[in-house]
Amino acid sequence: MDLYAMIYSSIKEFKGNIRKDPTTNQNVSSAMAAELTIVSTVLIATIMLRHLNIMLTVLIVLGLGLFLITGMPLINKLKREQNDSLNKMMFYMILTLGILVTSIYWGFKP
Amino acid sequence: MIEYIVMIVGILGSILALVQRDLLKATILTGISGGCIAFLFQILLAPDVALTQAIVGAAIVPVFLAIAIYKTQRVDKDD
Amino acid sequence: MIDTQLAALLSSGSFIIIGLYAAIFIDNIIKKIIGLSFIEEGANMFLITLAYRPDGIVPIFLPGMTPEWFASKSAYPLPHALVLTSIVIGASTLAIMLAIAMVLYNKHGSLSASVILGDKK
Amino acid sequence: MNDLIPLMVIVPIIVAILLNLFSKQNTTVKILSFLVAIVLPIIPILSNYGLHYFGGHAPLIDNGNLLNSLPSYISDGALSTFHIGITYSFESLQRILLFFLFVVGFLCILTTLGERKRIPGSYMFLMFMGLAAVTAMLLSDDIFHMYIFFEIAIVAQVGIVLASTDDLKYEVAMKYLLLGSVGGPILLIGIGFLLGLVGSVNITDIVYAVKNGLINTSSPVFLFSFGLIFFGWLYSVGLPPFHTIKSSIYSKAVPSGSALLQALSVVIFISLGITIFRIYSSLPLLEVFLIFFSLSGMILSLTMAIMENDFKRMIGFLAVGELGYIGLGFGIGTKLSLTAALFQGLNEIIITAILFIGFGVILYLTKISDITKLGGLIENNPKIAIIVLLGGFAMAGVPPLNGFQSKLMLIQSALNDNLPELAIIMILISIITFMTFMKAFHSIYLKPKPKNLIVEDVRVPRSSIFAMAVLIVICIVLGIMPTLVTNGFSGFVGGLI
Repeated sequence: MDLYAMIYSSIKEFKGNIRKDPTTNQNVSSAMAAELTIVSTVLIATIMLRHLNIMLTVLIVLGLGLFLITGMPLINKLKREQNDSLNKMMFYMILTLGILVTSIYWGFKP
Repeated sequence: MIEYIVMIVGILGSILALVQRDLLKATILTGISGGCIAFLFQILLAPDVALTQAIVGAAIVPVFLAIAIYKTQRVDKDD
Repeated sequence: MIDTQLAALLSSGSFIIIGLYAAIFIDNIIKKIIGLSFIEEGANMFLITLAYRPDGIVPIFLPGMTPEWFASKSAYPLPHALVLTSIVIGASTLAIMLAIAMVLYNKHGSLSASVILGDKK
Repeated sequence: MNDLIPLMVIVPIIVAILLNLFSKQNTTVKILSFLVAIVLPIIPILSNYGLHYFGGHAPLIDNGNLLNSLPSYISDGALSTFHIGITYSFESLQRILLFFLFVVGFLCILTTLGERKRIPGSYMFLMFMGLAAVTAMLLSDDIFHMYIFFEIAIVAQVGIVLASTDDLKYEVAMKYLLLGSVGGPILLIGIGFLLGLVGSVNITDIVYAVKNGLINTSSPVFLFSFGLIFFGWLYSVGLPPFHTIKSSIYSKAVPSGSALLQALSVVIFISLGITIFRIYSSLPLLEVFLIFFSLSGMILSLTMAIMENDFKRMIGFLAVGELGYIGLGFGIGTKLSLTAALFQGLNEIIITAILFIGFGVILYLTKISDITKLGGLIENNPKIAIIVLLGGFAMAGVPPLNGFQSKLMLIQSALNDNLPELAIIMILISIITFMTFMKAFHSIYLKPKPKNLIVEDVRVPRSSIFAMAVLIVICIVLGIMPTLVTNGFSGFVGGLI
């Protein structure tokens, strides 16, 4: 199944729950653009880890690339997680607070 | 000694306020825990703050909450 | 027996934890607002506890005290001034939230956060 | 004339209170708000650089008589240099940023005056209160004072959202306040930790204590305070995980209000960001955190913007995504990148105001915000279409507009700092921004007009066109002569590093 068909079917499934209007070409092409943006930017951003360790970076980029490409219609999952529900926002807020505080506390310790 | 009792009462009041199904009881418990905090401020050498907190925490906030509950519904149905 | 300052710090911490619990797990919006006001109170109490000094005196300079003795005994008054402002801000934010909650109740007929503040709402 | 410094905060507050008082009298509200809004940009131009001590409480070292009467452990130690009262500092950054903030504020107020027949005084109250709050945050050298005005700014923002006619305004405002009542106290606790370490809330004093080793910068308390203040900063500016709520705040307000909201957010971003940078620049992981959150903010909000069909929400996401550039500038942390970040912030205030006001005209004419139901509007008002197009070009960074200059500086600074990946991502993101903007532009203006689209036969308010024209002229002038502002910014940054 090529990328277009894959994204088309996933958008159709995603939109079916909410609205009735047809899934247009514009929807699919914008979702595809978003998909490619997210894969490419995340992979490029990961290369910045080379300042820490080069071998580790190679491994992480390869693993992450494989993971991103196999789980390809990512954008629907992302969109579902970033909806306007208060519970989701609260959850991610507390999660960020926890991660931030713990990683700072352990990460900076000399 | 008294301060430990006040602390425990304040924390218990706040926990109990959150498990009540009757929101008016929750409001009264909020007032109790606000008053306990005001008393603690007095013990922690801040009498001026204690005055403000006693007025705001033990009187104004419960009254606001009570007005809001009076205008909406008293029982938390979906818990 | 732990000393007063540590106990006060711990209890301010538990107020914050209770508030964070309420923020995530409690669905009724008025109770959520009550819980969030506990975070505010915990933060205020934390600041006041910072200013505390064991065996200290209230930071009011009375006649008959020498400045040196006062400086070595008094609690730190700066956080008190800060907390005064912070309490008032907390109360006013709470009032606004309650007002909006009342409007939302009239609109949706419910106080449940997942109903009135869910997706597509 | 140093006495003018506090006036920048006092005048808007007094006017706000007066407007609330005269809320019922329509003409008074109109005339008063117009006059004051036009006077406000003049104050930063006239006033001189310097410090203003509230209540005359200068540091002890400036007060010879008092200093000599004190015991030597105070007069010889670091305590004598500490600031006793609230201090406002007014430098080149504040002058430039406040001037443009007040100009944008004036144009937003003018647009509101043109679009509405009856102006409620309370709405004007909120606009002036928001302006006063962020001005105080930018001027203040006192972190607790910043927190107070930050809370006031949040309440003002919520009020601006509540003044709109959108169906979902109450829900969004409630969510913003609920999230804010976690974010605000967390910021306060972070300030409390700093206060416990240093004993002062003045930023200059804290920086002095950190630089001179008076406090242990690797102690858990200092690190904890960094985490909490950083979290409060994330909330205040709308980087992840707050980008969804921030963009929906923008999309629910009246368009001219959203333009002001974005200006307020940018100023809060810059003032708190500079504070964090000054205090915590010795921590090695600060850059990593800044770059991580800015990048994720840019990527997440842009991908959401592409998928969006509602143009208000789309512009909201784009505006939040653009904020990431400022964060990246702070994250790279060189002199050039900080200058570029401040310049980018200034450009963002102006460009997003153009887009919000320009798309607001569409909303004014059709009352529809779904781009699939719009089309062919270029026949109705080609002038506005061209101005909006120029605004989009400026946002995407097309020369010779101002967005190009600031993004070029950012990319250069990333390359100089051995981070070419960041440069590539910035270019990619600005291409995607342009694509998203063109998608909206095409479906609103160029696509054939749908049959059932009814355009109301009302004239576009002249004030909106005037506001957009002024903003686009500023864009072009800054694009051709960026040194007008970058010199001031780099002078400020030179004192920072």
